[in-house]
Amino acid sequence: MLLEVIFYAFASVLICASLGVILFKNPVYSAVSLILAFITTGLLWLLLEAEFLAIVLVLVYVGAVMVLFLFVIMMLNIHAEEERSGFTNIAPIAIFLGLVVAAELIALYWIQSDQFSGLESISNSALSVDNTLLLGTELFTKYILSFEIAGFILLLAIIVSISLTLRARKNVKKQVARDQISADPKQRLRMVDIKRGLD
Amino acid sequence: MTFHIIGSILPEVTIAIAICVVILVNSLIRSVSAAFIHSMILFFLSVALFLSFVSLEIPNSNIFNGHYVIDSFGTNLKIIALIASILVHLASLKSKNNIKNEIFLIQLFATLGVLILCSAHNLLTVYLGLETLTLSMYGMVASNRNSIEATESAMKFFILGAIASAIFLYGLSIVYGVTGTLSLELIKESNLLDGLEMRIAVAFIACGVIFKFGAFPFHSWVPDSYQGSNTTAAIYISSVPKIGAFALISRLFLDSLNVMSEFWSILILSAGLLSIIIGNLIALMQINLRRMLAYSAIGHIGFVLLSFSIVNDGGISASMTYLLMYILMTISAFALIESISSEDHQHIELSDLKGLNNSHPLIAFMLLFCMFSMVGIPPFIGFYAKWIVLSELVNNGMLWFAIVGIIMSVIAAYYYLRVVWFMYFEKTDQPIENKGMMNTHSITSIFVSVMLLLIGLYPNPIIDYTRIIISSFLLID
Amino acid sequence: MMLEYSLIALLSPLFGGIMAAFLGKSFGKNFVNFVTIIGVSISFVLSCIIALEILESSAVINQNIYTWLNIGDQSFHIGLLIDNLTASMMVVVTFVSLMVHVYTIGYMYDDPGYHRFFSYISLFTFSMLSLVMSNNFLQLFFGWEAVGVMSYLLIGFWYTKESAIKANLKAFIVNRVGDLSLILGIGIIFSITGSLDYYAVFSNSQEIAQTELLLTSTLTVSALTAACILLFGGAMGKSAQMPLHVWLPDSMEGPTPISALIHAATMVTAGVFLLARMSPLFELSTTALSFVLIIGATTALFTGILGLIQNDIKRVVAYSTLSQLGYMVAAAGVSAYSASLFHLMTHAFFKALLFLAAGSVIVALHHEQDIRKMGGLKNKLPITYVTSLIGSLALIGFPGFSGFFSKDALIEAIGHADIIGSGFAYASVLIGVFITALYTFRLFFTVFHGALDEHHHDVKESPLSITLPLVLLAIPSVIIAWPTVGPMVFGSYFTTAISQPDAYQIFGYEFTSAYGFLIHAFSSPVIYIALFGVATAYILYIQKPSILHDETYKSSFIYRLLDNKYYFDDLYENVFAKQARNIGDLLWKVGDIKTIDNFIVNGTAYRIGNIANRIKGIQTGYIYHYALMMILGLAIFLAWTILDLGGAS
Amino acid sequence: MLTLQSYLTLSAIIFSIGITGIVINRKNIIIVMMCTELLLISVNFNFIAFSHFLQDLSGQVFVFFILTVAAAEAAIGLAILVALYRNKKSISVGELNKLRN
Amino acid sequence: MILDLMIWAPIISGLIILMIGKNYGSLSYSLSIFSSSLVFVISLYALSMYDSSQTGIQFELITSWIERFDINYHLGVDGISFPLILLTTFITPIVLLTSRTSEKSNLHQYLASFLILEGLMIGVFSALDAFLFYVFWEAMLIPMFIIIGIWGGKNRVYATIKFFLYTFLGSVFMLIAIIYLYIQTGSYSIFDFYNIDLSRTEQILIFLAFLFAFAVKIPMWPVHTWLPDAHVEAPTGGSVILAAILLKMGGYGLLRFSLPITPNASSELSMVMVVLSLIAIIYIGMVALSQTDMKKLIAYSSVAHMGFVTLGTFVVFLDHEIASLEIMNLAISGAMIQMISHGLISGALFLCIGVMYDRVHSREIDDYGGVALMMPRFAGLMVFFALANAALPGTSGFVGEVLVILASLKVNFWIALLSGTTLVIGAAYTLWMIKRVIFGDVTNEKINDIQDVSAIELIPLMILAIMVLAMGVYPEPLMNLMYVSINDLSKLVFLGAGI
Repeated sequence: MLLEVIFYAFASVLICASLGVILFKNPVYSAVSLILAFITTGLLWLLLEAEFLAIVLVLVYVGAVMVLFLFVIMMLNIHAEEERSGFTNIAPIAIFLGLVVAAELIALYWIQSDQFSGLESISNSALSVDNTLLLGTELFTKYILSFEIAGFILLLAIIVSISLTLRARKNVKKQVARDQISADPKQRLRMVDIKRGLD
Repeated sequence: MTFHIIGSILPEVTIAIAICVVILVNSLIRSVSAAFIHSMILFFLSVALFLSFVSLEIPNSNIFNGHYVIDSFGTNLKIIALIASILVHLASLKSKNNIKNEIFLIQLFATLGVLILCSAHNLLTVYLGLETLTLSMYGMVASNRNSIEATESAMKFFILGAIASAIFLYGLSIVYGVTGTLSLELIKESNLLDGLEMRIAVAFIACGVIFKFGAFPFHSWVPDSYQGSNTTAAIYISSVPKIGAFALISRLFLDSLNVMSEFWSILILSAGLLSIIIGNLIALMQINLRRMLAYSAIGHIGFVLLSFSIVNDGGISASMTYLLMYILMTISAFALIESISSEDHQHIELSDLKGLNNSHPLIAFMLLFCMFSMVGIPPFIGFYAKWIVLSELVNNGMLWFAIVGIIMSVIAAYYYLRVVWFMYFEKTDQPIENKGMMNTHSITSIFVSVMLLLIGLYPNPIIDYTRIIISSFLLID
Repeated sequence: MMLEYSLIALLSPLFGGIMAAFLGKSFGKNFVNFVTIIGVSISFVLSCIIALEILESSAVINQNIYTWLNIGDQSFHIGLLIDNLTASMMVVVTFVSLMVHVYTIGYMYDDPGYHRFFSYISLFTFSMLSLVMSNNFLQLFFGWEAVGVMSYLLIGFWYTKESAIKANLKAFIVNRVGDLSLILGIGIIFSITGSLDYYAVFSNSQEIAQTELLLTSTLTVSALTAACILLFGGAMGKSAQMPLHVWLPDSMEGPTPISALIHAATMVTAGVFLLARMSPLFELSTTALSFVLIIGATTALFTGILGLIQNDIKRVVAYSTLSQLGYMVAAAGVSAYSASLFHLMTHAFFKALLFLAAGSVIVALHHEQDIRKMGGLKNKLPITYVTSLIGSLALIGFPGFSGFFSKDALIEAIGHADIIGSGFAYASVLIGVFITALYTFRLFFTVFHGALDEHHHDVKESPLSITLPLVLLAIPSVIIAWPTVGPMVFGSYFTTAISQPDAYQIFGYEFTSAYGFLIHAFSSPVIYIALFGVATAYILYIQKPSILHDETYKSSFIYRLLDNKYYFDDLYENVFAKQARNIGDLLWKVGDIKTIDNFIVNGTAYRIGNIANRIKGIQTGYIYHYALMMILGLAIFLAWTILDLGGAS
Repeated sequence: MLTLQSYLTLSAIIFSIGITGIVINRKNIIIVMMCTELLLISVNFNFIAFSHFLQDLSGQVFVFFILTVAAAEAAIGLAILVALYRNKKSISVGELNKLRN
Repeated sequence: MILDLMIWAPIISGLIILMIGKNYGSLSYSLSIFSSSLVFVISLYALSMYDSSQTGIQFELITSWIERFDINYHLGVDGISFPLILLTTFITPIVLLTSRTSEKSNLHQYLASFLILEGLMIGVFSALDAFLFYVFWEAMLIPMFIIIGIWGGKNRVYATIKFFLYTFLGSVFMLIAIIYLYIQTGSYSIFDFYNIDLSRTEQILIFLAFLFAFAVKIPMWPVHTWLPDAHVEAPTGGSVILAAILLKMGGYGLLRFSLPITPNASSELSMVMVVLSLIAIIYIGMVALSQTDMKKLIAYSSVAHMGFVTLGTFVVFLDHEIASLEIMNLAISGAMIQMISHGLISGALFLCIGVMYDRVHSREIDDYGGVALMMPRFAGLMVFFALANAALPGTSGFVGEVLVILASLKVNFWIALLSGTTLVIGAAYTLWMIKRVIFGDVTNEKINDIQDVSAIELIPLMILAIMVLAMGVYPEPLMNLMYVSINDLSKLVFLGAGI
């Protein structure tokens, strides 16, 4: 019963937070809503005994990704654009379609489903005993290939991000270590004979 | 055992090594010439191609706990993908437009993604391969980062891609929920298929797959990204990723979810048919050459999907034949366009082609080949592609789809002919400057275009090849 | 030997014509004269030899030269049939042609198209010979059209003259209407007998007669009647029978020699020849014969009347030709083919004579053709005057002249006939005799008598090359009938070639000799009618010309009707020709351009473009539209999942 | 009673909100990108719920990778966004329409 | 082998000219003349080898091409295709010979297009594999598209695209039909198609699919409207090839495909075909009357004349009780001869118009008048061809039409009558044009200083004139070449249609 209360409470918060993401005019508020949504999600995941992922979600998403989002929002000074915001002319259709998709999915899950119904939440499941260990073991044995591929994906992300955003500003003074090291005194210093003046 | 595993994935490993080497060389050696990087990439691609040929000998096996499968189907697709990559690379060697080498690096990532997709045998691997490909495509499209068009199209592509990937994942999650496994092998053997839940899953997955192909109604990214990106990226995204998508659809739908073919074939069919209609109709109205080619690509992909929805070895191999021939044509078209475009003239409008016959007769002639091939006029390969698809459609009682397809291809002829019209029939005061020199790039483009004719005169190899691949794939699994 | 002779007779004018056409310009006039006249002379001499030979041995040559086309069992040949009919036609044709060749030397002396003209008339001679010498329908049609073409080219000889090229187009097209009929007639015969050779067809004529031709699923006609009427349709075109006569007067736009050769003596009589040739068929169908008779008689009368008011010297003669052709056709209509052919022969001589005489007058007056500007030329042009008089007398059938015998014989024949329409025909031809005399002598008196026009004081008699043919033609115009009327009309001369009732039994039972015929004629009204006509002409044009200057006469309905030639030209030009073009224009502009091209073809393209234009609107560039499209796709896929459920499970 | 369906329903709702959010607002792209994160949450929710009810760990592994990839994706997306902003000085959805037919 | 040579020699020499010809205009001109004449000589050699008394295919050549679908590179000729090949090899050198008289940019491309086109056309006529046939059939569109588009008149782009799309749309249905037949028989060989049993609906649909392709090509009313445009805009050589050979492919297709494969449908739909043919003959004839553009007039006259081909092909089926092998032979012979003859005559007329166009730069009839005064030799030839066009006996134009009329007369009097009206209408429009162009007085100053034809213009016209005359005076050799095959075809069709 308690679990149910928790579930419905957090579920409501999650839904509200999600709506907040899409409805707030100010992107900063949206981002904060999203953070709220992530935290709520993490909590709900705890109910499902995915402790490691719940933590990861909060740490990685709230701690890194959302900070990145906010950082970008701040950097680009986006809220100046606020007066342009508002709903698109197709918003009613979109909302209708969103409702349709939701209705279709829910209807399918509840009315027609025979595979998903009747499954109740399992307490004390095996997964929760040492979730992190289990996950780690899986990851480095069975899923080693995926792990490697994910590594490449991250590498790709690095390269793409850098190549898109890195730029050498012209009027900024910067230190180039390589140039400093490779500096040759012979070329730097030129001995010149200066004739005495006032001759 | 370990060696066996590594031996089986040597092509992928080669590409991975190539990536690392290129990164290192690029960042460590200060004044590395672009030509060196190009040759290196080409070298690695060729090695990977060679290794793929070698790994054809390897018996079918599941490796990495069944996450990865080595079979002739996958290997052959890899070979095709690698050949296409090499061609793309050669075709974009003009490189004045690509000052930075990153795009070639990103292309290597994409190729890696395609290779993974060819062999992936687990939903997770499939997803990761797909994302490798998709993310690198975003990077490619955006690589011309100082252009508004490029970044805008990349942004759109990114958003739509993210949505598509989420939809795809949603489908995968349901598959997982129903079957309790991520392994395609086990999914196939599961007896829970063709329930309602699986249908939802298939509907979601189909969206993702169709997005990857760039077919209607998930096509919107195609024209924008073709137009916005530079030609090097455009050549790539118009060709190699389609092989990945083909691998994806074959592995997921054809193989694992074969039981549900009756259901998904309808989805694929409707997307294909609508793509043919919508793509060709919109292409009629384009004046930007790249955008026109993009819509024409949507039309062509429509044929691929239409044929795929037949779901028997004839139909699938026809589909694959069409795909291969389409890739050849599109590489050729883009390469030719690239060879006449200069730095200050990236976006080729149709009117830029005026008087091409007088300034570049050979290029014009090859582009003529290419356009007639796309129309589907013999003896160019485009005709055999259309014909083989139509044959299969008629053979499977889908006469009306064949008729719709063929009528649309007649309509499509108009815009292809318009290219010829501008090249040959119009005169201009400001012809495109003829640099006169034959560089590697023009040689490649001409080579590909001549292939259009030669394969057209003797299309046997491709037809037989795809047939063998597909039959073996359908038989073994 | 005969066969070789015939071949040479046939081909020598062709050779001459080709030589003149290709080499004439470079080798000069003398060369042209030489080759063409030699060609025709050879032809004439050989024709005479053949005619004599046939007369003696009454042998018939029927020989295929080569197979034109062979489709399985169905063969089409080119061949020669030389019998009495052919031989006499050959003589007439080559003789007149020869005369015209000679005449042309003088007449066309300073024309820039000199060699072209000679080439044309030689080729025409060849065409005409191939027509008459044919042994099958197909070759007949060849010749038939070939003479049409030569006529076309010759009428339009002065091609810069608008009226000439208008006339030749008209002639060709009107003739084509007849030719269409002819080819259909031939086709019917072919479809029944499976052959086009005369003899093969004639021997199967009973079969044709018994076959019914389905016009609609219920309505049938006798194939024979249909075929005969259609064949006669061809003759109507070529022999200018009403209502296809309109081209002949206009054809006078051509040079006079060809009016004499083609439009008087030879080509226009091809229709009569055809009737005679087809007599074995026509004899089996009285319906067709009646049709022929009525058309012929109508033409004879009504075109003659038109001749009364014409003022162009050549047109008067042309209408006279029409009328005389009507006589011949009418005679054929009562099965009196021999009389018809006999008239054809005599008419060829005296009408050629009249035309050439008219040409002589025209040349003398420096190409003046209007008779109102002529008069009193009797003394200025003595030879022309005398020969014209001979020709005129022959034309009206003055006793003793050749025309008398032929005309009298055929009127006699018509008078004795009892098929449908014979009464009408008889009345027509009798009135026609009066009319003929009237217009002939109207012309004669107006041109040669009366006051000399002041402009023409310096006229001189034409040169020898013109007068010689006049004289040479005048001779047969007078005497040719005397020795020939007996064998040709009443005797058995034509019996091998023509299938007709024995003329002797029908109307010639009183015939004893030419002289006797002459005497006998005085007991019939024909001569008196003719003389009455001459007298009327004398009164109207010499004694009291003022009668015709009465205004009421000019404004009368009849005069207007005649002046407008019964409105046939108006009908054809303003109704048929104009409407055909209007309809063509309508079909083109409304049918082709508007409906098919603009509505269906370009319209489809336009509509596709329209649709495409609308559809391209979905690609707005706005990301939320794109996303919406994707979601829509997803929603539809999901909906399909639900909807398909019923079917699947 | 917390059944699987409850979780799935929640996830479906989030999913729908996410996709609706992408379409309805014409504010800046960054919100659209946040909406895609919502979509991923819902997918992850699905996986974890299934993983729990099936007592199978691979779902969680999958989620782990999704999180990784999503982070990479976010990085790339934001990089593109920055590049776009530099060129265009705007990231408004409504102004992103230079490329169209 | 000899057919191979005839197909590929011109194509290869065309490609060579294309590659090297840019800077060697006169060399490529001579080379093109040489190679096309060579092909003509080869075809004459083939003619001497051809045994016209033998039934079936000669010079047959089968090589496997696409094994999976049992497609063969199967060539061969019989009496129906061989004359058309001869026509092709005969007309092409003539066209190439005249191609230099008018100044052209990129002459080498022009010549190359024609040479390639020649090879493809011969390919169409000699292909015995339906797939191969289709390949040649479609490939032919490319050079023609280029020819009209580059060297055409003012409105060339519209005309050439219309031409292309029209014909392309027509032929795709044929492709579907061929595929369907393949699925039924498992072979692409045309002769295997002959032996197939099809239901009534199938036959009709296949017939219509083929018909659409061929009707556009012939062209039949109402899908003829591309032709006037294409003809008007095409350069002289293009018009000649179009009229002389391309249109014949439709007729050839009907004989090669429609009749033997779908005899029942042919017979069942013969009424439609006959009516369409009669419309072509009469309606189009009337339309031709009101043209003011010479090329358009001749183009419409082509449609009308080709009406005889379709009439001859189908008229025999109208009445099964009357139908006989003899009538069919007669009608088909007429259709075949009409095709050859029309090829010569309309080709010649287009050449004539080209000659005038080069001098006056106008195709409007009203701009002319009195050409005969300035160009007597030319005028003579033009009048001759015009008369031939009006089906004058003694010229080839007559033979085909009279045979068709005779055959239709055996079937139905009214059809013969209606088709016979062409004698009048055809004469009217052709000679009316002659009257206004060749005859009359000079009204346009430009006419005043034009020169008569030069030798290089005269020779092709003379050759054509001689051919037209020879075929008119003695068509038997040609008939002899065709008869056996026509008879075989008739028998086959009769057997199939159960008559």
